[in-house]
Amino acid sequence: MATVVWLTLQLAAVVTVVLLVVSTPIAWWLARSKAPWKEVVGALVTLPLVLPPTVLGFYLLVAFSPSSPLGQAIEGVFGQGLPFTFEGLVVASVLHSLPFAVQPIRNAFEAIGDRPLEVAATLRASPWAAFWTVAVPLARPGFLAGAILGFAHTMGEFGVVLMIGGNIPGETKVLSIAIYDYVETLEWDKAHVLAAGMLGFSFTVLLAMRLVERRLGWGGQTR
Amino acid sequence: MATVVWLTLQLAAVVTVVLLVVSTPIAWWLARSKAPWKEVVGALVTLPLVLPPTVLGFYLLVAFSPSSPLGQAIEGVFGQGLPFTFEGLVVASVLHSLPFAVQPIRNAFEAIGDRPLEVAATLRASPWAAFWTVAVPLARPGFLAGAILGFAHTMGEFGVVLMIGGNIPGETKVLSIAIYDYVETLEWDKAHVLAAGMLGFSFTVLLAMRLVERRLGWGGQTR
Amino acid sequence: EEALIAVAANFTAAARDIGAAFEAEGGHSVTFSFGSTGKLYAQIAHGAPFHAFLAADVARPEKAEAEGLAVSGSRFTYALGRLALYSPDPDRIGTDGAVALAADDVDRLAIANPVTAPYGAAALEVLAALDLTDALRARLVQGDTIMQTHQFVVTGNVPLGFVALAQIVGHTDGSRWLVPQDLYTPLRQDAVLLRAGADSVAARAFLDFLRGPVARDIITGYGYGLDDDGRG
Amino acid sequence: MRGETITAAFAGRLGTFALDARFEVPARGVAALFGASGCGKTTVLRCVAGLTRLPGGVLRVGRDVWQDGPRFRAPHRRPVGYVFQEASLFPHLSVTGNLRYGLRRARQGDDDAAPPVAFDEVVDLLGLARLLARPTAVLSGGERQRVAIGRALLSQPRLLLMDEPLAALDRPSKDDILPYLETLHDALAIPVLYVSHDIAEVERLADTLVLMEHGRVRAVGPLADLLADPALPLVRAPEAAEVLDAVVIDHDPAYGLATVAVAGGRLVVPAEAGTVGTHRRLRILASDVSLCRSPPAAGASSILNVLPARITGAQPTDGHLVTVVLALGADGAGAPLLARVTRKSWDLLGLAAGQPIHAMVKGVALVDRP
Amino acid sequence: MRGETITAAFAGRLGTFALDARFEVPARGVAALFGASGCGKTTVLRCVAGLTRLPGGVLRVGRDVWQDGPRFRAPHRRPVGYVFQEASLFPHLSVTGNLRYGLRRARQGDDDAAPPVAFDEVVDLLGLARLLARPTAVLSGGERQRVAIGRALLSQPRLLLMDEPLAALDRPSKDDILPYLETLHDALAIPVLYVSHDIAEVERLADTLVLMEHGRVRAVGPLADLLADPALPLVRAPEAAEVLDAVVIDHDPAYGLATVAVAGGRLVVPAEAGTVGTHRRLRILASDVSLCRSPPAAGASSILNVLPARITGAQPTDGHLVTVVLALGADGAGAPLLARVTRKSWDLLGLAAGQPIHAMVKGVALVDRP
Ligand SMILES: Nc1ncnc2c1ncn2[C@@H]1O[C@H](COP(=O)(O)OP(=O)(O)OP(=O)(O)O)[C@@H](O)[C@H]1O
Ligand SMILES: Nc1ncnc2c1ncn2[C@@H]1O[C@H](COP(=O)(O)OP(=O)(O)OP(=O)(O)O)[C@@H](O)[C@H]1O
Ligand code: MOO
Ligand SMILES: [Mg+2]
Ligand SMILES: [Mg+2]
Repeated sequence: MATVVWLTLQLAAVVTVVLLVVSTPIAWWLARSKAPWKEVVGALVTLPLVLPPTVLGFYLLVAFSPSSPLGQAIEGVFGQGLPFTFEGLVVASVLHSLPFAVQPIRNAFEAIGDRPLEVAATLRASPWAAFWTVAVPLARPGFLAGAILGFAHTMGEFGVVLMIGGNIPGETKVLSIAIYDYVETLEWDKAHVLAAGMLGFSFTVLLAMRLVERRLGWGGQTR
Repeated sequence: MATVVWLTLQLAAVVTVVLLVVSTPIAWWLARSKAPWKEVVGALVTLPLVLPPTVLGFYLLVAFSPSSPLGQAIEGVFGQGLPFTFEGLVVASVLHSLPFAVQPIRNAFEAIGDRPLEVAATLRASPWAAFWTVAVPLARPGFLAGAILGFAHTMGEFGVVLMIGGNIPGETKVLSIAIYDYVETLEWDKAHVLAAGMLGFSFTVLLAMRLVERRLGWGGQTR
Repeated sequence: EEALIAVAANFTAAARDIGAAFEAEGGHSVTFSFGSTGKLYAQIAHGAPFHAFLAADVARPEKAEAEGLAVSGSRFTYALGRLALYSPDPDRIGTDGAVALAADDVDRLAIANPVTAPYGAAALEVLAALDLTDALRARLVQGDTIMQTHQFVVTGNVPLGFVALAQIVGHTDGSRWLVPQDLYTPLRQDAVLLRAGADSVAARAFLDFLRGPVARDIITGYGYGLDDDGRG
Repeated sequence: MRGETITAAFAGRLGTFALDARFEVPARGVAALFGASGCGKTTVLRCVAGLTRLPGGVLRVGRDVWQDGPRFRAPHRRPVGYVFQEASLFPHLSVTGNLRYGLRRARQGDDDAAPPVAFDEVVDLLGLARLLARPTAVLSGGERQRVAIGRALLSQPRLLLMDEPLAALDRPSKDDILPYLETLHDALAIPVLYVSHDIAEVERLADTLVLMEHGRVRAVGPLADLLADPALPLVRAPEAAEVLDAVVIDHDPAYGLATVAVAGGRLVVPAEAGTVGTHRRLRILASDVSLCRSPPAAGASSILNVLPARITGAQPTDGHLVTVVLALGADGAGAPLLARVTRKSWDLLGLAAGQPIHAMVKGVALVDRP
Repeated sequence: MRGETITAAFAGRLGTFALDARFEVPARGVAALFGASGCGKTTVLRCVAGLTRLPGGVLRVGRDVWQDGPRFRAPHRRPVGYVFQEASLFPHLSVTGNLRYGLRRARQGDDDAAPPVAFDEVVDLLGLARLLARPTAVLSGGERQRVAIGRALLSQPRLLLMDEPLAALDRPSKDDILPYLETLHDALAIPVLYVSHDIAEVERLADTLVLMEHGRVRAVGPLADLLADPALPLVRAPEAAEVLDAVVIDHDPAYGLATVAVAGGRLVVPAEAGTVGTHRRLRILASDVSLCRSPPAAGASSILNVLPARITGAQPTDGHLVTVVLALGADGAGAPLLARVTRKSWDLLGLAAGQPIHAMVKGVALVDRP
């Protein structure tokens, strides 16, 4: 069980981080671009959520399988395929949770408006510098919301994980699947204990995220 | 299949609407309250996401069963229980997708700041009026994000739906389950067709939501 | 050496016991990956590293064999599923389940999804044989797996349900009716050695163990039947 | 609200800032809050509007108690019109939407009566007609501020709170808007609490002055008294001035000049026709008043106004200037007046307190409208 | 940039607003953009900073081309310091964070040299010391604006763009900051484009005036020329004034008075010691100048300055006033000066263009710092 817990934590942590990293440029582009077709991209980014997780997992499996061109390319580059590996779980979870991070971060970027970035430019900050020193700090509530949703969803969702990961103990078997297994095999007591533990832990993490953000925060609104 | 599609649309539509309705007061309270324990509530609201959908569905099943006090109360009031009914699907889906709506709406409410509400108060708007005429319109991007995520997630997620709904054709069998069934029974061609249709439709809805919002929108930022 | 075995979800508990006994014999270890038969097959078809596949039906191992995903000739029936009608209410089911099924107050009846789960298909056959299909069709509630079906019943949301005997064999509560085998096609569950496990000594050893007496005791202990004319 | 007052007492801490502001001003006319940046003016307005709530605060407006101990009237129940220091327009509404926001609610009370402040009138006065359909995001700074003023006026307030409402406006706009504000408080008897850094604006508009320093009220009283109080820093300011209440007693239509009487003297000032008998406000800058021992010969100077007065005090200003406080009239029994002369002139003319003197007034102007 | 110019030509539409602003001003000293609310001042500054890009625009600053046809230098590569009309502080940074934001980047270029505009100096001058640790959300309006000014200055600009930087400030703060701005453009040769609605501020600070009307440049030229141009509306403004270049030729330490020479006459004005030989700027309000045919007897009046001059023109103002344009000197060959008299005085004294006259100047002040 220790490995399951450890694996779950690793997965949730890695996915949350990767999610924020991947979502940020997408959200930024969606927020700032003037391209008329950007909403098309915006809708596309949301689509992974529309497919049932198992079905999405299935298609990822097909896409990444050693017999597909993509799968072969990945195996060529990284020396191993994605399905049934931890890396595969991460990729699939990130893809599946992408909309949860992109939406709030995009909204936060949009809420900033042009002015702070204009000010930064007049203070000699390059667009790159302004992005890091102004846009990202000001969009922090969006990052937090993205992280919260991404973390919680990764903890709980297992349809994709089950499909692409294959539920292999020590490698791709995560807590949510373990609880599911216990429920399915009528070992409800164990399921209750695990579920309670998972809820308690997640609660602590979610609360901590918020409180840390508050601490860092710039304390309230303009008068 | 027509009934499945129709049911799915109904469910997604109803859940999205109910989700916005239920999330709004919660998000408002989380955004405005000064209570030190509000973040506890914030974290609690996110917890439904942490449990695997099937497991959440299982616990809901236990909670709503005719033998539980809650289930008896519901049956007493509404004349029927929730499990295996459309209403049950709605309740479970709303509960499960709640964090997706609460987070972005809360962020949007927080981004408004105090000033517009202060202005409204000095213009004789009661807190209730100010909420509707100022806070809600200004938080529109958050509502949109919540609606997008809630809609997409309801279209796709079926763990909870399957558990609480019982997969009854014409009553609780939705599209995601149908696709899932095809994948499981190796009828992949049919799964492909359904999945493509579902993606296409959802894409259209998501794009339309964004574009309508833009139309209604107040066009850009302050200079 | 370690064997990685994909196991249909309904066989989870039994597989764990068998695995423990297998490892106790020494030499090899075994790791299980549980899932629905359909999902496991999809994974196997797309490169899953499983050495062997314990399915809940015959069709998918057969298909695996036919498509070259499995070592041909390695397939055998390791268990026969037994269908039971179950109610948590000790008085609801008497000696003849058909009576309980025909009762007026059966507002809902749980079965597994007949499309994806063999137990569900079997349940429909039973209803047809008892001539209750029309009477009960509108009241059917489908669990996606036989496990969900069981949960519908034990949580009290559905008064009666067709479950696997394996699920209730250890419990004495409620009332049950062991459905006579002549009312449905036997629920053969086949195992097969997969291509990835073709060279695995451990996987071959586990499949052999599965056919052996220790495993057979465990299997029957969980309420499964054995395929007496099987090739095991 | 004639004879009634606005009584305020707000004390408390905001971060490191300590506020302890207590004042009583007539609930009629304009009371100006004047003081350095950061002295607490905005904070006081916010307390009056109920946006900041300091426990223990007291606020009475006429007969109504808005705050006192546990009693606290919610902001939206206080009939104030608040022009914030930053325009704070609603970004989701057009200019019209912003203007009508308060109007709609104000009308709900008594919907048959036409509101005293009419939409078209305000739009006209503030030059908003061609902006009405615009989103607020594209407005210029001054346009934004005018919309904010209009919005506050249209909410039909019974007390106006204005935080530097004219700061971003050009001079002609100010000159259009100021008289209108005067009408409002005269005709509609809407009292105004007015924050401004522009003493000229204050001298033109205010009846009462609330002088603030570091969160406290340094002095409060009628404008004219405080302007000429040598104990206060106002007399030393570069633009020190005095305001006088004048009665128009004659008007010369040929030159557009009126003769007005103030306590202790008469002056000739540019004025509109048809105002004989009315009370007007005169503003005379200290730097516009020079002193001479004897009046110059008639017709020798373009200065029309030479008034006998008596020196009542003097304040050295800036090292080489002296601000002289005068009392008009040969007997020194009239209204106060300020004169600014160089120390050299002071010495050359041998001036001293108590002396009779002639004040030559250049550039006197009526600052209110008829 | 001595002798070099800033050449700007921006034309285009923003919504319903048509901009067509072309001007050339020296790339040294202060050029004031002056005009009514909504005439396009902010838009011009934004174009100069590169924040608004109008195709076809041209902008040359000294030898550098910032915009011309396809060439467009990105905003962050333009060494401007921009004080926005609204303070626009970064809400996520403290006051210090805001101030250091530009400083850090400016230093990156040449990190060994101390920056010409030093942190402590700016903090000190703007009175920001006790605000440094505060979040910007709790600052008062004036505090916010001072931080914004400091932030722009600390970015070590080579061109300052200031959009009503002092609008929310009290008079003492203005009096502290204005001289500093003067030092900046004098000592560091940083040219400034300065938007203000306060003509007094412009008269004090500006060398060049860009007069805007409805998106166009109505006139551009040296401040003194435009102030006394009867064709422009400035002479009719209530606070019409003229600025004069004066050389200090003597100083009387006893009274703190200096004798200064302007083209066509001498005046006595309050001044600091030790400035003999320097050029200073005098500002004389039209309303501070009265006219008389013959000078009053010495010692009879507190008015120290009586200058012979000649009437070169007159503009009726407001119906009953006349703004008289004078040329100093008995021969009328000196600097221009404005006098405001009533039409009655004009007639009584029998004034007419070409006549010799004496200008009695009350309230003249040096408006720059030594
Ligand atoms: N919540 C707060 N926390 C800390 N300091 C505050 C808070 N609110 C106001 N202050 C401080 O209180 C002082 C008074 O602020 P206020 O806005 O009332 O000044 P003001 O008189 O309106 O100044 P200005 O003319 O510059 O607008 C300022 O120094 C400000 O920084
Ligand atoms: N993007 C835009 N769309 C439409 N109108 C615009 C836009 N930007 C500016 N305007 C209009 O152009 C005019 C000039 O604006 P600008 O901000 O330059 O004025 P300003 O001279 O700075 O005025 P103020 O002194 O009031 O700040 C205003 O009427 C403004 O409403
Ligand atoms: O064991 Mo199954 O494949 O879930 O019915
Ligand atoms: Mg203020
Ligand atoms: Mg502007």
